[in-house]
Amino acid sequence: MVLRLLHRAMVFVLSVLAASVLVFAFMRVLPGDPARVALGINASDDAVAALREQFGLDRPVVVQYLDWMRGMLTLDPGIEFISKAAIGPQIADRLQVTLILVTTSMVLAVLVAVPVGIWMAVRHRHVDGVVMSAASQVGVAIPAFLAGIVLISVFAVRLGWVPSGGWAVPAQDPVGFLQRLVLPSVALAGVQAAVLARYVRSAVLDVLREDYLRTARAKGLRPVQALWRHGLRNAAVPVVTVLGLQLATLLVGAVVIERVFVIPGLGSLLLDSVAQREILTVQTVVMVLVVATLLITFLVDALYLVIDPRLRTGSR
Amino acid sequence: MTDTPAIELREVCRDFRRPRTSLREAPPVVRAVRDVSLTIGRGERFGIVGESGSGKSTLLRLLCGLDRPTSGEILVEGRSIGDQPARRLGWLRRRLQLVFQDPMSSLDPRLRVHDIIAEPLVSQGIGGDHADRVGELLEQVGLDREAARRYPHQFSGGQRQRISVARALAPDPDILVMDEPVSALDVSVRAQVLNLVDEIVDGLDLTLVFVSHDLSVVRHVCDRVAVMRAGEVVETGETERLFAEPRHDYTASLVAAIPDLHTALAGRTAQDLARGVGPTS
Amino acid sequence: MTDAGQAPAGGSRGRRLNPSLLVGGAIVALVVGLALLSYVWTPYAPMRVLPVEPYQTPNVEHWLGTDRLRRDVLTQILVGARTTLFVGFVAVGVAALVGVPLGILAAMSPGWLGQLVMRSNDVLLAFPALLLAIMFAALYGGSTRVAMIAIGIATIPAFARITRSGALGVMRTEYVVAARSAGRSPLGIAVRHVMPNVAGLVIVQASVSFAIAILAEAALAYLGLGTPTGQASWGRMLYEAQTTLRSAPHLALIPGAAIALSVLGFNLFGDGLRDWLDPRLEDR
Amino acid sequence: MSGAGDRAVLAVEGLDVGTGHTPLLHDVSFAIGRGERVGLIGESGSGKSLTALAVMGLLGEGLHARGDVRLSGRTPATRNLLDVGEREMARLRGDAVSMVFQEPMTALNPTMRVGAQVAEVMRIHGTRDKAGARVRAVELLDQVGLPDPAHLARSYPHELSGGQRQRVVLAIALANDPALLICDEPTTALDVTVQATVLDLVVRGVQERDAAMLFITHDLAVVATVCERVLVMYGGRIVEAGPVGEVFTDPRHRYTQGLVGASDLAGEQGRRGRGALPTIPGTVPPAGRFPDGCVFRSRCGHATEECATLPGWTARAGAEEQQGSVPGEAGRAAGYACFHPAGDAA
Amino acid sequence: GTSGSAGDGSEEGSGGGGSEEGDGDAGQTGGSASGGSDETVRVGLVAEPASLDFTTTDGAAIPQLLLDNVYETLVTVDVETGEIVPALATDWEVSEDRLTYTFTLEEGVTFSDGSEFTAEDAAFSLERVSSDAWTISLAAQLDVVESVEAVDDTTLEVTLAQPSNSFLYALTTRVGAMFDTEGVDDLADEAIGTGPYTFESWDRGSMVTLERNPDYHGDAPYFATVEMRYFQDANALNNAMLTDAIDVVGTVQAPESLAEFEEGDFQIVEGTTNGEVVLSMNQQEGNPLADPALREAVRHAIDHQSLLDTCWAGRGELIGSMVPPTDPWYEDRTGDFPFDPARAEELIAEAGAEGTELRLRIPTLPYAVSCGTVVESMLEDVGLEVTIDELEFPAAWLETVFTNKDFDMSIVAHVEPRDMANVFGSPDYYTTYGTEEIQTLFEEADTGTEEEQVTKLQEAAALISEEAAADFLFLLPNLMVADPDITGLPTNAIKESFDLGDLARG
Ligand SMILES: Nc1ncnc2c1ncn2[C@@H]1O[C@H](COP(=O)(O)OP(=O)(O)OP(=O)(O)O)[C@@H](O)[C@H]1O
Ligand SMILES: Nc1ncnc2c1ncn2[C@@H]1O[C@H](COP(=O)(O)OP(=O)(O)OP(=O)(O)O)[C@@H](O)[C@H]1O
Ligand SMILES: [Mg+2]
Ligand SMILES: [Mg+2]
Repeated sequence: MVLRLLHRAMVFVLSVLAASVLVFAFMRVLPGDPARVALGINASDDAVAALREQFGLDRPVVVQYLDWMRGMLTLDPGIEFISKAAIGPQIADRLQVTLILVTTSMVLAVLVAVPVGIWMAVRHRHVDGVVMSAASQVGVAIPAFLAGIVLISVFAVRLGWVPSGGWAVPAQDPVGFLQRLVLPSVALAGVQAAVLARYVRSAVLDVLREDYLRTARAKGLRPVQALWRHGLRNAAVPVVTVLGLQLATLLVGAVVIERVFVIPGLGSLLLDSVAQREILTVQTVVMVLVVATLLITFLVDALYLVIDPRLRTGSR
Repeated sequence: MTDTPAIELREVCRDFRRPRTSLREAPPVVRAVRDVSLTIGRGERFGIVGESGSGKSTLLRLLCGLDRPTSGEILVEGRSIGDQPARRLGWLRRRLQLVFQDPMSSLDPRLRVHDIIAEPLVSQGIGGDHADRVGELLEQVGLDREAARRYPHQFSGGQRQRISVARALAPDPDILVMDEPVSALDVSVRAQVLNLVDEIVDGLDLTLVFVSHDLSVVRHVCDRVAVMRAGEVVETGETERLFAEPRHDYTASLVAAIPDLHTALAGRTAQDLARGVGPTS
Repeated sequence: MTDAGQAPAGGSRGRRLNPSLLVGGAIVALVVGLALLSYVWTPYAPMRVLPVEPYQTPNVEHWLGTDRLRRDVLTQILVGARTTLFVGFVAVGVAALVGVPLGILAAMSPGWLGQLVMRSNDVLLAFPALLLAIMFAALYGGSTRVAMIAIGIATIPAFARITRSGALGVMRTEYVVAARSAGRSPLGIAVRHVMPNVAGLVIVQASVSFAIAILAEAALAYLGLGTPTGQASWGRMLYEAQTTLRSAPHLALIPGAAIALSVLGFNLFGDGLRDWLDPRLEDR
Repeated sequence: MSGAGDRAVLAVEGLDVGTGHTPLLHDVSFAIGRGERVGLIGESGSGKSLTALAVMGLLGEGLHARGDVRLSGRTPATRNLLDVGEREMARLRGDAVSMVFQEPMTALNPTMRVGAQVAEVMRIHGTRDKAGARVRAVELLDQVGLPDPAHLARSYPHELSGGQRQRVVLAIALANDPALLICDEPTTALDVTVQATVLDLVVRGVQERDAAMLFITHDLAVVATVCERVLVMYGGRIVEAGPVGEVFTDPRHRYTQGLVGASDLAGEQGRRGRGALPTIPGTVPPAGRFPDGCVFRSRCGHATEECATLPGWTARAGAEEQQGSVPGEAGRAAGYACFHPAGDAA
Repeated sequence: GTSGSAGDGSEEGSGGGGSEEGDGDAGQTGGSASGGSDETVRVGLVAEPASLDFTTTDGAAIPQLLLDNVYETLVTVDVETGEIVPALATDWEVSEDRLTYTFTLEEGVTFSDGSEFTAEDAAFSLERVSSDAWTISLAAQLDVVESVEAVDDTTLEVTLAQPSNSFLYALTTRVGAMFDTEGVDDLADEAIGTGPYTFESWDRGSMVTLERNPDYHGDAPYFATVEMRYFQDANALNNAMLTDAIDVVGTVQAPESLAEFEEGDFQIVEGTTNGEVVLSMNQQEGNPLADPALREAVRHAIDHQSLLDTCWAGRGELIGSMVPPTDPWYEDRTGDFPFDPARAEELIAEAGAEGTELRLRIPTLPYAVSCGTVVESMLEDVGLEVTIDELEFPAAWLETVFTNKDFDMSIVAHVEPRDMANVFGSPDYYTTYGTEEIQTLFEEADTGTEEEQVTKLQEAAALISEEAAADFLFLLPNLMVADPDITGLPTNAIKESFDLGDLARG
């Protein structure tokens, strides 16, 4: 088990390295010179060249890469070209916002999706199960941003219950924070819950067909008890996989909702930095997102070991 | 040349490496086949029995050139197959053919019976009128020529096993290797397939290598038997001799554990089976 | 003893069509039909600014009304179906063309090569469509092509994974061993046996990916990274309708419904197909 | 009902099972007395498992059972189990009646330690407290011949071999000393030597508890070894029943005759000469495609027009004498349903 | 505020008519003179600045935020009349040869860090523009300055290399911003100026907060705090206004949404700007639009009124050339190329250019996207083939269109004031016009007398229009939405700044 974890950890580190090279290389081929963008329309080539030098863009690519990696490792990726703002704290701030949003909606989604999914599976031959299943299919089909726009239109603009967007720091303005969290979380969670519920349903349906569930019933457990005691843990593996994937995609995917609700999250930082050609910020944000995703994959893998003892031994 | 054995194994070993379980220890090795030496004569009906995991299938894969021995030498009709790349084993494919256990999974569900049976011919570039050959083979295994146009799922287990046999016979092999060909079949169908095997081996003068964990079946089909345990051949001998007076303890316990209709009716109980009390006692 | 005796009854051909498949298929057919129709007939020239009033609600002349720029909405929906399908096809095509061979390669090469393929696949998995699209859009500007390719690349891992697991199953079957012993080359096995037998899985994945691609395209259009102006796209229409959401809600609702409906259609179709192809569901 | 009825642990009368469109079991009737071991044989798809599941009340969704199933032992056989609610049925399962399934590899929950899985069945029925159940679980594992049971109880199923797992399943089934044990091909997936031990354990387990047993298999030799009486099933019907010795040495139904012939590889005098084995032509039709009348007539060499009507149950000659041990519906204990029985035709 | 003091003695430097407008101005801002509340006003805008340093970072967002609010200039523009009026300089004199400008600076002005504003600082600020410290291209506007001298604490003398009419005007823009000699170390994050507001904080990604400058030399602004809140798109901005999350929409980016505000309890302010929406045409050798006939056809093909109605909800003004009505040399040129599709088709036929494919490469900006669609439609109506590419603004658009000139047509609004010479004065500029004739005209306009400036620029504008150097779609309106009780909104956005000094509630 330890060995397997070690192995996964090694894969994680290698993946991060590979991803970092990819990201870095990609950023170097971006057209749109950050120096040119900073200097504007009429800048002379000399001025641009001078600024490139100041930004360190004229150094050999390998040096730039190593420098960046060192910056990443020391959690100080440097300062932005144009705004001169330190990148690290900026990302930390934005990441915090995105994480709050994403985890809140994931928690919401799980709270809704798991019971609903189980219900749909258990009652898959009954009218209520079928109706719920159809509803979840429709839920999956609705773009999150459309949901967001409609929510704003109804609950913020028409009813005026909550603000239409923005963000508040929880420590300073807890009420405002919660008010602003509600709609975006619901918009994100709604769609995620629909997707997740479908996976829960199919995982539970799979488990319901397993022999050991029949054994459990032969022991004298009623169907729901059997599912509860023997089924759910086994259904958890595929669900956790999906959850991990969802969480990972949501880190970036939240950008759409961040846009709709004017939330200063990591995704909007990425979009803004791309627009400004703040290469260093872009590649660092991308890297943070990628590392987070890989980390989630790694954690999900570790979680498997907890859930499923079969995976703990060397063989699969 | 006629006295070269059909198959000869010389101290054949096959190890599988398992994933590491600890950093300090070397990765564990499963010795699926160890030091097996066997000679199977031409026209012989040779059985291999052994419990699950004893290495029977691994041994067969080695025989058929589908896998490489870790050490040792395998000769088929006097030619070594151990050191040749898979591409150069065309001659082996022509001489030796395989029939598998599972009638559901041994035929590609997406291919028509014709394509399945013609596959060895096509793959080995054997010319001639395939359609005709396939029809001939189908008749040989007791199926309709019409069957060529259908898909495997349209046949029952026994019929599918016949199709497998037809495929094996397509390149006109000298050696037929069967891995548990009847263990997935119902008794009534099993009898049909066993009769077919009998008929074909006799009719075409084939060498038969027959693997099974069901000793009664091996006893019915084979002249000579090798008993495997944990990758080793513990005993080889004439079938009747081996059943009547097993020399190795393991063989004895294996034989004793076989439930048998007649001895059971004569009063042999489950306890007797488990204790290895033979039919005679 | 297995269910060998049941074989004649089984097989995918004899299976009953399920409602998901029928409803999904109908919706997919409708969308495809609309897209095809738009090649031969649209009520007005596509994307043309007309000398009519803007913001018309559905009426006799303009069945779905007109938008802010005085364009006919129905025309845009029809032509937009084309874009939607095109994005889906290319994205799914790219993903399948790369992902399926990769998955098969990974399944058929047990050693380091297979490992490498799957690990690279996992790295790719860390770049969701949106992230790739943002990166590509920075490179080439937002366009339908960027959206398609980004979505396509991001979908590769899904195909590689599903193909690999399917191909691993196929590789374990005895008919593959039989083919090897019949003398088939690995490439021959891949083409003749593995591909046809994972095709079902791939088609199901394609249908589901198609739905995801439609949603991704809409999201990209919303961020201004997708289909540019001048081309009809449902995502784009939705995006443009936002500022008049309350004064002319139909401009948002119509493309929104079109997106949701086709996503629903492809999802249902994929689900239905999965059930239809899954023999386990047959006897229960 | 005769007085012997009290001795019947399980009495099944006129059991029909089917889906909405397809009938799968027809008029299945049999009874098993206390301490009696009854085999149920037949080819794949003949309805053996359905019979067992119907008795357990574990038929899959979409299957309906009609008829009369009564279980006595601990509880008096006053109620038809098919009418009993799920809650009450659950109380019986694992307690008064328990079951061992075919696939040891999948019958255990992979994420739960085996000791806990054994203990659970006692906790469910409240036969032991928590600690007691744990101790008893180890005892049971010991009883089914597992080495180092205390340690083994802490293993997960995947750490055990197939034979060991099947013993764990058996331990679960025997934990609450059931009045009836149903085994559905418990040894089909096992090696001969392991099969021998498991069969021995099964027989000992039921003998010690004086429990009734329904043993499903397709292996005639196993039935002959384990059971006293045998039911032969084909096409969802019981076509022949009787004491093992009689049925196998002197089969009456043409199907039984074919089955015995085809499975007798060794012949009476050891290895058969290389003559052809007797076979049953054709294959078992899929569910719902069996012919009317005698279900076997589509494969029977002796079938006549008469066979298009349902053959009645003919009691075997001398069945009355054996009636003593066999409770319930007289006549069904030993007999056959065939117009042209073997023996008569000769 | 700056324009509040405009009425006092500004006659010296600018043309006549200033006082009349100045009165109106003063009257309008009367509310703010009442001296300050502790209220906060929240202004919603769309483009967040990338940095606080407009000396090294281009873009309109920074001066919009800081100029006139935090940094002040010596002179400024009256937004009503377009005239130059005093700011930090109470007075200025121009020498006979029009080479020497002597500014008299206001006394008792302090920077927000407490140090005093003197001619020293002014000289420092202006000299700095010509140094390496300023890297943006606009710094070239002061290339004409030969020397700057602080005569005494309140007198500054600037000497030009040659007479320049645009010099004084340039001083009203960001290049004229007055910095503290000690306050330029960290311009990206810190802004030290003399304006009515001081820079307080910047919450990146959402807002910048300005606080009232307690030591402001002019009338204290009404609002104690100004929050400039930035939104990524028009819709979010509108929603914020509708839900009262902001008090003012600084610039309405989607005029079609005004309908929503007209129904509610809001005031809508409509003024004018310097933003000419230019349909540029690449007339470099080898490009289809190098043919003047085709360019003329394009101009004839466009129905400007209909275009304005469709893509900008009819808000804005039609202009036929590169001059907004607030510039002194404005002439109505909308009649130069009337909408005449028949004539356009004729011209195309004559040029043999039927079905010519034109790449319309537009930036991802709301007006450009809307207009692009309409222009495409109109040009296709007369038989041209137009394909639209949307290029991400600024980076991709700058690279492709601006730097590489890889386009046939583009649409962008030029919002800098008095930028005709800038935009059409060089063949290297992306407009690819800049004929020698026009260059001479611009030269003469800048060095000549003020009257000459007006006539020469009128000639230039006419020439640009007649040669169809580009098409001028319309002049962007300055659209604002605000709570009904907000006063002092800068109706016309003809300066680089968004002047907050006069904002008040009540
Ligand atoms: N590819 C492989 N990798 C690792 N171990 C293997 C591999 N193939 C077989 N083994 C191991 O080798 C041993 C022998 O396996 P083999 O399949 O030959 O047994 P068998 O006698 O055919 O069993 P069965 O009766 O179940 O078919 C087993 O322990 C198995 O786990
Ligand atoms: N839920 C179901 N719906 C429809 N048909 C079913 C269902 N369950 C079982 N059957 C059919 O009923 C018939 C009898 O099934 P059953 O499982 O009892 O056979 P069996 O005798 O146990 O066979 P085996 O030896 O293969 O276990 C089969 O043809 C099977 O296909
Ligand atoms: Mg069964
Ligand atoms: Mg301008």
